[in-house]
Amino acid sequence: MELYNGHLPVEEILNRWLSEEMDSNFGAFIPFVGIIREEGGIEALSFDIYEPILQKWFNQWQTKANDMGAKLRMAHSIGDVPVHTSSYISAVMSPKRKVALRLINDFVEDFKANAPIWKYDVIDGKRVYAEDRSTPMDGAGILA
Amino acid sequence: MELYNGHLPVEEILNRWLSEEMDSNFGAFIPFVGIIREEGGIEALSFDIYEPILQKWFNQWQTKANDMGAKLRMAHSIGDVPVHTSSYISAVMSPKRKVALRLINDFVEDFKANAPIWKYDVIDGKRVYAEDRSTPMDGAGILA
Amino acid sequence: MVTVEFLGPIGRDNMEVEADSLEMLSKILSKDEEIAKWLPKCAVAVNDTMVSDKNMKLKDGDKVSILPPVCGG
Amino acid sequence: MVTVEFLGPIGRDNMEVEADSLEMLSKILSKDEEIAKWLPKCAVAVNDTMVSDKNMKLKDGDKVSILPPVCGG
Repeated sequence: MELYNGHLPVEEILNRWLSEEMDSNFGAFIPFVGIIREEGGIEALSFDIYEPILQKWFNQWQTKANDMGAKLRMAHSIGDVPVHTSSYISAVMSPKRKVALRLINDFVEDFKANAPIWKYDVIDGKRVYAEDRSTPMDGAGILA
Repeated sequence: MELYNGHLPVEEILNRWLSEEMDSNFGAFIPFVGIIREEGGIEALSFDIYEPILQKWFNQWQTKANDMGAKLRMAHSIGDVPVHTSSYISAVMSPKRKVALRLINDFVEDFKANAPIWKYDVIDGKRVYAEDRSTPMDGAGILA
Repeated sequence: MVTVEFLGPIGRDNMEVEADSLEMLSKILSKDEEIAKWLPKCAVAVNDTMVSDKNMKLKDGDKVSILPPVCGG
Repeated sequence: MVTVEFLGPIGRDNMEVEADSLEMLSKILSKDEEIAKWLPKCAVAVNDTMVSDKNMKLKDGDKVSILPPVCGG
């Protein structure tokens, strides 16, 4: 798992991941690249990350993937990420394509629902919590 | 759609596709990289392609993707492709992740079932049709 | 006269055949023992368009492609 | 004494609280009007491990993290 301040160096990351895995006898390599869309007048998105829990969440997923003979990688930005650059890359690798095709979907969806990362719109330099697009984590409301 | 003699220049292809699409306001970019696995004593796989029908098949998929606000790209090798190199890359791009996540699965599965491409194992320099791993196309048996 | 081409691993040269429908073509090709073995698992295209209607008529100059089981990727 | 930290957008400083269970902590936090609004949509971790058992006991030195709705990617 790799965290970066600011937008991700997408090409460097993908090329490195690929070159490190070409000889691992994986038949399928599926990256997911998240790109900041220009909408709602934002100039960037900004992210807070709570790393200790994110690392645990990722390690659990890596164990699950390894049990299926697959492997996961992930990179995310901290702080401001301008539109048309990337804040998030994950990738799955497996010997056969079906595991990888199912895993990339499940991994990205659970990431969206349970990774401890908070998103803000950056408008005129001001950070605005994107609550309308945020999802209560599993177990939310326990102290209500 | 891009066809290459021999293995694919994966990094060059992915970097070009990415740089061409970063400003298209797609929020999700999902490539699928197929890598030749070392198994069954093969030194390479080899491919025959019937381009006219492959192009039609791809164009139909591109239309379907465009109707969903998404876009597809694909590259494939012709001839011999050594183990641990790549013979196939496809990618889907869409504004939101869910369309791309569904599309990459459907596109790759239909590619496997209906793209007019024939695979051969290369063992001691000899091409052996991989019939056990090949799938009759939709409509097979019409002349039986 | 239609041209029949055998794609991928079949390994047979093109054939010129007098046939005015897929049905007639099927009868002719089935007489060739080796080709007959391929037909149950092969799809067919006419002038580079996949076809699925058995009763399809053929006209002079048409090209019929025989496509064995595929495996891209 | 447990330490309560408010993550992401809540924007409140850490609090030291006398509480020996999540239930007791809930009562204390609910008295703060602003925090009370966040609680229904926040998940909770104790010492960096997500928890889901309301009756969980707390001991001195525990760290309780309050996690608002998330949106990675």
